[in-house]
Amino acid sequence: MQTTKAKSELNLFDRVLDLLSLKPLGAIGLVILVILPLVPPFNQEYLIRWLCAAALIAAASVSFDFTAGFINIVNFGYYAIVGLGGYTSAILVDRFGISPWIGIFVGALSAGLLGFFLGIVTLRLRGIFAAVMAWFMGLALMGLATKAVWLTRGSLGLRVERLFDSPSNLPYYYVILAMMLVTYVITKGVTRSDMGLAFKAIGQNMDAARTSGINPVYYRIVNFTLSCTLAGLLGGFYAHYYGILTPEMMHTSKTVEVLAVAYIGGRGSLWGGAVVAFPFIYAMEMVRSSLSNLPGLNLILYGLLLILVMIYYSGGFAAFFQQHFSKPKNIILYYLVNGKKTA
Amino acid sequence: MITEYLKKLYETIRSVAGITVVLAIVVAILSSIFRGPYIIVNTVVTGGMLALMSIGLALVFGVMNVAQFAHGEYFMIGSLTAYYTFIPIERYLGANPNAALSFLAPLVSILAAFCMGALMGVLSEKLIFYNLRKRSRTNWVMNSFLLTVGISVLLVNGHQLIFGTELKGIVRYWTGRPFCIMDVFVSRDRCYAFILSVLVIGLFWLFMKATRTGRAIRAVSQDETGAQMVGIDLSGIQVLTMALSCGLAGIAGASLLFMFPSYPSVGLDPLYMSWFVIILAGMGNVLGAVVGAFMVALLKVLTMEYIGSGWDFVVPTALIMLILIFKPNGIFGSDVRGVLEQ
Amino acid sequence: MLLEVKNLDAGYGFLHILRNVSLSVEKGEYVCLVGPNGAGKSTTLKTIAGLISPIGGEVCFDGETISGLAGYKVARRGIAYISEEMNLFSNMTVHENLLMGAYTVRDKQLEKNRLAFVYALFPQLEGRKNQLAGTMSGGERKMLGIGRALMCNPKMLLVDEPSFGLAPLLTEDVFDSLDTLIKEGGTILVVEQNVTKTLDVTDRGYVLEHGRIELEGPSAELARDPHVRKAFLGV
Amino acid sequence: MKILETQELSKQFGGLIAVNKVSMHVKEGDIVGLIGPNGAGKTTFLNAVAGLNPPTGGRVLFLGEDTTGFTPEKMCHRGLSRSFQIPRPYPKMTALETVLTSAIFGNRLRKVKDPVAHSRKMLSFVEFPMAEETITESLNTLQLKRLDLARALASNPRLLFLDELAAGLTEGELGDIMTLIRKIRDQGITILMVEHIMQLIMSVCERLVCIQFGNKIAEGPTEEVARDPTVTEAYLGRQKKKECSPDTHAGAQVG
Repeated sequence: MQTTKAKSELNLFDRVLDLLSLKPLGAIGLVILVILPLVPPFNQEYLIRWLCAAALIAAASVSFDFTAGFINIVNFGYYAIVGLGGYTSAILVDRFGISPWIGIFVGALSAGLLGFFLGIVTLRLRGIFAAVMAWFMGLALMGLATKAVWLTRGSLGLRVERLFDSPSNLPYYYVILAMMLVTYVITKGVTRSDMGLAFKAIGQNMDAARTSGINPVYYRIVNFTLSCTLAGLLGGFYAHYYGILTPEMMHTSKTVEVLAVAYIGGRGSLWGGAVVAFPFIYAMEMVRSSLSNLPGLNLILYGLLLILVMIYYSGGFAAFFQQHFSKPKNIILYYLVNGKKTA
Repeated sequence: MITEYLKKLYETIRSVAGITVVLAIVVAILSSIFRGPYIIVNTVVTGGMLALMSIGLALVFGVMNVAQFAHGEYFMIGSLTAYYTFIPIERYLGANPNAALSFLAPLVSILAAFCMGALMGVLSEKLIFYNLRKRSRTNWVMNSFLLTVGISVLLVNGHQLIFGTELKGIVRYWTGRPFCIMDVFVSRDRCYAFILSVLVIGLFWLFMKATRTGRAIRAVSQDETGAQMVGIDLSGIQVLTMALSCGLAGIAGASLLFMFPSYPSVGLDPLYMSWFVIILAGMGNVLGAVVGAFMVALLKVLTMEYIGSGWDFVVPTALIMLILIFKPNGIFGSDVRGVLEQ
Repeated sequence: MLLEVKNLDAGYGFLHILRNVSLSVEKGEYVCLVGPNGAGKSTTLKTIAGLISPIGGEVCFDGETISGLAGYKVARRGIAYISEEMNLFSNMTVHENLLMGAYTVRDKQLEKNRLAFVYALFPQLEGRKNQLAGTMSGGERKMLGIGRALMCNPKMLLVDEPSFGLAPLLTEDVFDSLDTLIKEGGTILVVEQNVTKTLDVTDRGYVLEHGRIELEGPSAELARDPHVRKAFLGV
Repeated sequence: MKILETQELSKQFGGLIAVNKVSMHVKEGDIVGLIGPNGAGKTTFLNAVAGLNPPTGGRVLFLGEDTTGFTPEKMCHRGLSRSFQIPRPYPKMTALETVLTSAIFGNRLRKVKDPVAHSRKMLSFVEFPMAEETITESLNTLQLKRLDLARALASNPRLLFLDELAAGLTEGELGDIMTLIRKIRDQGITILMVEHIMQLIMSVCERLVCIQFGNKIAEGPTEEVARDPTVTEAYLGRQKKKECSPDTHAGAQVG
């Protein structure tokens, strides 16, 4: 929406930030995430492992929110699509011996293809029906992964070649962090363009959008395809990071985890989920490891938080932030939160 | 007169619903002839329990527009309650045998499960749906659906936290030799479970058709404003509906305890199956759900028979997706207004 | 005074429709509320019936304040509201619909009496006792709607657009039945866009425009008023 | 020149015929009013022409082209725009974004150079009283109506449908709306409006089409239609006193 003239007045740093759709505060957060695993006490392997899990959930919640928060369709089979990407990549690497780095992208493509298909079949369906459709699609995929033993080894689990030879988690962390950034930059870039306006319009009022000349078919398919491609990419990482794939990873409860993070972070914000994921996953893992005599407590907190946010604060963390921190009086703080004024 | 009836019957059969039902019956009979009567017996026994689950689901959707994701969890609560009621009684019976009590014990457990399920239903309505309804009704179907997702997570892990993950099951409710029906041996438990489900569905039907409150529930599902106009207390009916629906799921869970031992996520399979049923039959269509339950049961049994166990999940799912694409209203049609628009 | 509305303000959400509306209905009176479409007539009735909660003002019925009560509580006090689209239970039979109307009546004998009364008033309904309400024609639905409202022996009827979607001949029929009710001692507040007809049959009327009461008086006087003609046809 | 013409246009929902073989036309530069009692099928007619609910019979000719059954987005690109009876624009968007959707996507064929500037122009054209960053959820009726109008205008339509633009407005606001409608027409935009408020119809419209029970019962210059006895009857009810009741009863039972 900014004119090109305003853009050229920015200095290089701000221009890069603008290109990445990041505010200065976001950039600082990113830098912190980059150096975090290098400083004690975070440099322990199990803590880096948590960081990896958090970054994965963060990235997933961003691409999940790209569909749920904009065109208002909750993709309930999200993690099954992640799983499809993972399995495709893993099988290709296993059978044909190609590099995992290529496998990940082929996996993403296959997931994107499914997303395209899903976009077409859910075209006539609205709201809950589309969600149920995606849900069953996910269940069917999981069933297939369980039963096609010759291909996936079923519930025995498929061993997958890892991306790096070293047992350290650090390189994986940087890979997933980069993927998270890519996911965010792509989705944010798309939603900042005209297309984002079209997504929001068909999500909020289909009739008005259509009489304004927006073709819902096209935008829905584009949205699903993109979101699922990104999901497939993350699936590839999942496969080559954990080194083993079981059909259980495609389970609805995994989608619920992503959904909870995305909604607690704030629907339609994209960044909310990514920001919330890190402290959230850390807190959950802390609860799980320190209160191991109380199994499931962390997930109870999950459910409780989701319910509370849904009822009492439907905007989530992003809305909270917008309301209380987005307009500080201090110039420096204002710059940090909102970036350089471009208009 | 008779020709008129025949004509009407013919018209009904010619509709999509009629064709499907007739087809299902024909398939059931044919496969029983080729493979053995156990197919019909299995279908009927599975279908009865599935029907209990599905009518609860359909009811809540019809009356409150809530698409329950947590329905399986009430099944789980039912089985858990039955387990913790039945075990002490059985232990007591081991010490002091008593014929009358041993006959009553399963019934007491199932009744307890119904009450517990109903109680949890009331709690979820009072604590959760009521609050959401009060705060915002925009995008209600989707938001309430996500709330039930939260409830599901809560209950599953609550079970794990309090009772652990181990299987809590019993061998049988009723002692005695299995019955022999059509050359198939059917355990007493299965038989009684079926009889119980028929009984409960019958009672439920009677309640909905003949009592004042039952009529009020139906009225609310057909027109909320109209119901208020004739003096029906909406929130009371909503609480009652939730209690009934969850109680029915509880009964299903309790009476199948010998098949599905209670553990945290035991409700998932029944949940999926009952969702298949209501998508197949049309969301919110209670009578359709009963018929649909037997059809889904048949589909499941046939898939296991002809394709192999484990595929009983994939094949119905694929079919349901086709139904969603081509007939999102279900084959018996959805009674709920405005679902497609939301 | 059976029904008294004092300085009522109401609307849907932030859509403010009624502004300072005051009206009253005596027992046994036949009062109409006329006005162009979108003036807020239906909103007035819905607010009295408790389906919309008022923003300001007060509604008194039988000496007690009923504004702010939930719809079902208002219904139980004896105000029967008949909406434009009837809100029938379309998958129930005519008979079941009527029984639903008597939901608040606990007395079986009274219920029977009311049923007989309604069937006497609308003989067509008795012939179609077992038909589903959703399959009936517009006129029959209207009669069923009125019949259902009468089942609880209401102290007062609020009728929203009895002619809505009806051919003129059927409209006459519906008005005839309202007339009968008045003769038997009923109280009716009717909202109508068919002005001449309404002013012809009612005792007293209010003219509502842009959410305000513009005129009030005996119906015969209102019918002669040049402003009324202007409001409806702009001539 | 006829900008819009319908030939025996029908719309049926199940067994209910909401619009029954309505033939009418709108000339370029006109302001035409579509009137009729509640539930007569006016909005259904607009939806059938605009493609939101495609017609079940008859033809629609828009700018000389057969557009029967076109999707609303296609109609929008051809130059037909509409405002909604109950404006429910995008609740979570700002006012500017709402208008932008139309400015960007409604002008696919005649691209607008600077959609933001164009949208701002539209907002000031309809005299939208609030800041452009206001979230639409927090607007009141009049503001929403103006915003919806700006949205409809931003796609540079040749023909504009106004669906009960004045419903729910006070008398004072009515005058503003009248001025606004005339201002839109002076931009060269033809208007077909569904309206109930006769005051507005009489002062703004040049021609009227009246429908009742889905049938067209009158069409012509405003004064003529307003004097038409069938129209008067549809609005005011029958003037004559009650006739012999046996007849009415017989009729009712048949119907």
